[in-house]
Amino acid sequence: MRQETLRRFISFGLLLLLVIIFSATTDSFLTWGNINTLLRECSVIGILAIGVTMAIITGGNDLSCGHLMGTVCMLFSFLYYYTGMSLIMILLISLLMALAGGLLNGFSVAVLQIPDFIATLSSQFIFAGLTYIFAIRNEYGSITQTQINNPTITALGGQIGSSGPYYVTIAFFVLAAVAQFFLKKTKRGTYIYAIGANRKSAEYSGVSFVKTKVTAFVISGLCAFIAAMFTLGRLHTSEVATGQTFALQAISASVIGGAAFTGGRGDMVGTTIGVLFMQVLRNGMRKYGFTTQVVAVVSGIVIVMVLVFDVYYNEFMQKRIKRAAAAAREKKAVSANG
Amino acid sequence: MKEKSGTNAAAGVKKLLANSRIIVLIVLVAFLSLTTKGKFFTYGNVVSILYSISLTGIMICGATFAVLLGGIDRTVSGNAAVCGAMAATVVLAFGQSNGGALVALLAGLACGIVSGFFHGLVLSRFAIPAFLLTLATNEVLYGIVQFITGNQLINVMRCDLMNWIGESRLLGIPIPVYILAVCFVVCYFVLNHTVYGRYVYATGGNRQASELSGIPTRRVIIIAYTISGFMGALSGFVMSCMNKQASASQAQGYENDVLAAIVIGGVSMRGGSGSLQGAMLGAVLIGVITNGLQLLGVPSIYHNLVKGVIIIVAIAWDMLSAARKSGTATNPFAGLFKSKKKVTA
Amino acid sequence: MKLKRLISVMTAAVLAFSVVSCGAANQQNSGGGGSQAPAETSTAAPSGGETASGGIGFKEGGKNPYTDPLKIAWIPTAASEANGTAWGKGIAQELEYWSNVEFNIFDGEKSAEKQTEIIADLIAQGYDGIVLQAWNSDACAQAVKDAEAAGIPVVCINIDVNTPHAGLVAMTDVEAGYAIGERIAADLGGEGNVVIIEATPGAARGENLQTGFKQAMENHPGINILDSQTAEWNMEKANTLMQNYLTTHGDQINAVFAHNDQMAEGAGEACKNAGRDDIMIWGANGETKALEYIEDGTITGTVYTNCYNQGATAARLLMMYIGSNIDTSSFSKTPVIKMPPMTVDKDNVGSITPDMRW
Amino acid sequence: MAEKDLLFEMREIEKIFAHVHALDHVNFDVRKGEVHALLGENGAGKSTLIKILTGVYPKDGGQIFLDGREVEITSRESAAALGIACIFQELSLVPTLSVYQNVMLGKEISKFGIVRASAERRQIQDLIDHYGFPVGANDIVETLSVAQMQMVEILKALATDARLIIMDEPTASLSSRESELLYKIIHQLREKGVSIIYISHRLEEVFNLSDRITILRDGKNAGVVEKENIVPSEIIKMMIGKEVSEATASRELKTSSAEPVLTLKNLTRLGAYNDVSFEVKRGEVVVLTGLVGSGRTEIVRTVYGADPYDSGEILLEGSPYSPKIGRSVATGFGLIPEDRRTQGFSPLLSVTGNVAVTNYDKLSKKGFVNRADEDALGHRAVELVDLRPPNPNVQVGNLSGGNQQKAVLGKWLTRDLKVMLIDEPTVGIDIGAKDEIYEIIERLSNEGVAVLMVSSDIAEVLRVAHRILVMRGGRITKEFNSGVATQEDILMASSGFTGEEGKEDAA
Repeated sequence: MRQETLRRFISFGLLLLLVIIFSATTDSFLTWGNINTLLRECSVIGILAIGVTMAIITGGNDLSCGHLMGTVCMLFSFLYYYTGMSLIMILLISLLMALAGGLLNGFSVAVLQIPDFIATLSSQFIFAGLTYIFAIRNEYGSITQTQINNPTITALGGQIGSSGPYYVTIAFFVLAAVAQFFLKKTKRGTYIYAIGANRKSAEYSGVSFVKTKVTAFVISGLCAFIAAMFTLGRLHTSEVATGQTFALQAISASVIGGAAFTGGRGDMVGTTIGVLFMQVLRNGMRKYGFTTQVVAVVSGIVIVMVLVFDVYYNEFMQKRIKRAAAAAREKKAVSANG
Repeated sequence: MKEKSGTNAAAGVKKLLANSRIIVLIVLVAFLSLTTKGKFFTYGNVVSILYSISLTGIMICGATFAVLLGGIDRTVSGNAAVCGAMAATVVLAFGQSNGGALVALLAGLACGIVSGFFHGLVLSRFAIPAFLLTLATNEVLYGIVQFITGNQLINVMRCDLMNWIGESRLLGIPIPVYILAVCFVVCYFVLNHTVYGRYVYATGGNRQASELSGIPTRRVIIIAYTISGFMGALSGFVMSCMNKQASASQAQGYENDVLAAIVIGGVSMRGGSGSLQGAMLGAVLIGVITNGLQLLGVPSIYHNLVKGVIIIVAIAWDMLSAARKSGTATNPFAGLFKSKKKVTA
Repeated sequence: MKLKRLISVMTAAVLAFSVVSCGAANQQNSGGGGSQAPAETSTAAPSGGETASGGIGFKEGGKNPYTDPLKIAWIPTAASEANGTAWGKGIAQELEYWSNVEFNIFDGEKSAEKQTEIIADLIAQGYDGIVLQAWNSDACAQAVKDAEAAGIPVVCINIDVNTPHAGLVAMTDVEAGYAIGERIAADLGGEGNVVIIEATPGAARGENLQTGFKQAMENHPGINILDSQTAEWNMEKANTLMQNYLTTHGDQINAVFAHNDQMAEGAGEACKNAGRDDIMIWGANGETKALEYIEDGTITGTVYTNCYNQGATAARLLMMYIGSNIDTSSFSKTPVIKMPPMTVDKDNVGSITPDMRW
Repeated sequence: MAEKDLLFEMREIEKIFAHVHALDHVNFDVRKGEVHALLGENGAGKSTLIKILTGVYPKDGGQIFLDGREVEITSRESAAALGIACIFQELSLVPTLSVYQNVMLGKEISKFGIVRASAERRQIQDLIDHYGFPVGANDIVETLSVAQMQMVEILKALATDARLIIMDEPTASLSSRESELLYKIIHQLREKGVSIIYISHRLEEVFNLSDRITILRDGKNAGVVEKENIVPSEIIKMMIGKEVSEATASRELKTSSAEPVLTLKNLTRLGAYNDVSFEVKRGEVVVLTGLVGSGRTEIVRTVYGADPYDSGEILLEGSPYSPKIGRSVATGFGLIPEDRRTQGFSPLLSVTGNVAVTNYDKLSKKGFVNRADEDALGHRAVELVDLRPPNPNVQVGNLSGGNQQKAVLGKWLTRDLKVMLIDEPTVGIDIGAKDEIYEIIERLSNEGVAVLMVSSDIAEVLRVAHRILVMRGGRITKEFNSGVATQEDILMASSGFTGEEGKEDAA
């Protein structure tokens, strides 16, 4: 069985196990209302995770996508509040900001050859700084917020009918499907795997490291823009701390879903499973009314157990395959000499 | 690992200057000394910078071991919080006596050692990304802190020893700075002058080859994370002394400052290269930037922006100069603009 | 015992509607650019919502708070913050009087998205009441509106949300800032320099304190704000920042205003080390340690609030709504109960008895 | 030299690395449909020249001509556009992608960016069937053996119907059977008019394959020889500038009378080796030879404690010994691993560092390191292995292949060893360095160390062994312990011929 499908089988199995446990022990988990809310909650992080997974597959990382999302939200509010621009213009400028953020990361990683970790750590500071600068202030200079009650934006936070799936959930799954197609079926997608798995060999075959890295980070910027719009749809405003913890959650989800920091591994199906896993865990824990400390300890331990089990199961399967192949070879040799 | 093969001081200084971070530091210091009309470069201000980085510095002494082995320890903050809370509870139980404080310190450090040992055990046996494991266990540690403190502030106002550590000064220099200096010297010695230090660099560079040349790589990794846990705990104890208080949200966010300093200090994330003095230099650089911005009265909202830009400039300069020196620097823009035109016939 | 409880609930309700804005902040906080600062004083009775019987009675088909099992949730901005825990204790103490209440705390993790997520989940789980310390008045507004629409009354503590809902029990940020500003101006005789140690930029409490303080400064042109930078709610960072302020401004500094007690204590330590005991240092919140620092003179004063009372009041208000037929979702304005900001300094710190300290 | 049939010409090429002249006015040309070998010791500039031709490094001087016209090669794309394909020594495949994806990397068949996978798969499968490669178009590369990966590398070159294919050490890890297949392919390519630049340390291969040989030494031209007047010893002299004797037959084999140091009794491990028993005596060099995958490396790793075994017994100096990797070094074992780059040394440590790390049992006092002792040991190791340039402070990762192997040897020579385990010591190492390594091995055995060596380089086996054991399919099938063994004897034994002509029983 290919290592990839094996890995995805494991993470899907663990997700299912978690759902079964929660459904069995509390009756308020497996209701459509709860599932619908659960899907809505994880979709924003899911959209960010799509971009982050791209960066991770190229053998890098993107610690700044959460902060970039915050900056885009704040810029939108800033333009919406202070300037009389039309919605289209504001959306365009916000999109350009997001892509510029992705380009900054791409440029410092690919052209300035700064390791991904340092580059996105530094751009994290830069985006946080920009968010403070775009913040709306009252005449005393204190940061305050304003409601954005523009119909199109507020509609983004809505759902189909009164209890149908939320638009953000639909957007997440559609984007994941598009990204999966991009990774597996297009040239640029293969290059992202190639650069991640073995940069030198990819470059020798004419794959441009610069262009591939820039593509991955610009996609991450685009995801940050889309996530920002849905966040605005949800909260109808933006505040300075928006999204600052999202990058770590997106990275955890991608890695649990099978992406590897060494590069060349991972895909959108795995990442989606990872995002759902984290959210089911968080949502489920809330059903028991544990104290906050129990929630923190138990969810941390569950993630550690998943990581250990995942690696252990892989090793076990790898050994079994090697031993089976060796046994086959041995049988062939014996039969030949016999 | 810096090879000291008897190159004389001049060559050493030359090598030092080649490191772009030193140059950025010198430029910053010069600029700040001028613009703050000499207030920057005073004894008091330098001491205040060292004081401001003493807590992260102690954590860096521990976390650098983990990064040199190609891992990361994000639980420095969790260990600090647990140790601070445990120490405060224990010292209160002993009626805030000095003896009680010592027992408290030992109890706190024990927590750090146990936590570090656990991480070493798991990370040396399973190929889990350390970034993710320590991210999850940091959550667990902060959950444990909430158990210990019950989410309340534990005030320790009357313990002389802890107050002495927290607020008094020797020759004008606060005690935490001495503690940082001692930690740095000890860890520097361990990394550069002991067998274990050499094993850390060997295992970080190539674990399989080190295993085959008889190095107990598993034990090396376990000890590294135990040291990191110990240092995180020690920093937590010093923090509680400074604040005369332990809280459930103590030291939150410090793991990012520690990681930033180590990475900016030139310690490679893949392990095997970089030095403790480099990591400490990273911390000093960030300390100087923050201090300078505060002295200049730059509004807080611009601090992040300036810090981000300076870091990118320093690292880019370092990377490009290294590539140019080794003759492999092809024109980076070649890949970007694919020349459509046929090759010049 | 139940009857006595009902009466006390009723009195609290009456108190809520005839709230008297105490303290000096009476003028309308206009706030430029349409930002509604939360501290509107409102004496309007809840318009609409009167049932046919014209009086306040039990909701038909609604839960009887004394017999039916109830689920109440408390969502602080961060479970690990001391004031959050104190409010939580206050609510818990109050709810002990009701035998059938299941009371759970959910960690807001300092994020509006997280609190919005929790509230949506509580609606799905069918909670009966929510007490919320909003991380951000606008970002949590939509979630509170959804909860109210689902028939769940939401009482906010300290930070209001910009949508009409069941009620707000405020610790008065703007008034507290204003009170400290006035007090510093008075002690300095209208002339002198102040440095400010800010909270993490964007944190609602910090921004409101700053607004209030600057409002007070408008009445005293002689007071000059030398510098205002952040120490991110953190004592050791405030210590370093204060040292830098001393380095830059030296003896020009006459007073320090920090957005919370821990930062004020950090500034106090820095001044003690620099041998500057002439500087007045003011914090906010009124934590136990700050009170002890006031007693031994390291910091000058703070604004104390009895968090336990505040929590209890919020719980009491919530329980009243749950039983009554008042449809809180139809309020046009949020009723506000103001916990009077008690300026505490060396003289009156003794009046805060140990059981009131948190 | 007739201008017209020249495909490629490089004139006065220069390249400077950190002010060291890697290439100094080098001339090199390739005719159409010609197999042109490029010979020279490691560090002579061979791979640097190739990297300039393939646009990996920019050249600092000189010109390159294609079909007589001057061309600039600035990047991989421009090289590929000119029809230059290259197979590098260290395998350059993408492990997580499939064979057809690897081969078509950079030249996908696609419409609007969407790859037509089925078309590519068919095209590659046809190519595989045409040349008879033992690989499937859909296999994932990381599941293939090293030999199969090498085949995919060649497939990549073929797929671009390149006009010039550069092969850098293609047969380093191929078995003789697989090498034969490669030679057949090279001949087919030559008929189709494709030119080939061939780089290999297996001189006999180069001599009978190439039409012309260019020799480089220390970055300068050292001569061009046509096929007719190839004289092996002459060419070697041009390569290293000094005399070397090329053994075609072994020395007088003998079973030494000394007491056995290492004894293996019916050692068995499922899938690796079966019922293996032999002894290695003090001061004796026993060589295990045979085809790739006959279980030799597994035996050495088991004795060193790196891999477990299922049954059988191991005795050290007569008493039972259960190998544990942690204690092997302490009990006097040394290991030169099969894959030098990933298992041999810590690349970021200097020579002194690597040597010290293995000798801390006698170097350190109570855990503390004495920098002076370390340097002394480093210098001694450099002298023992005659490292050139003799500077122990260079990071081993930056040394040439031969020097890296010497550094690994240096780790062990500074210890007093009981048993020295050596696994393919001279893969990818030039003639000069190989000779010095053999001398070191001889010095070790004269000092009384028991040497157990694995090698598939027949000349090397003859040159060094006191006793030769041939293995096939995990079993020892033949032992030469007396008289003189010739290259044919060993070749026949290792490929399963039992003396009668033409009958080859299954491997």
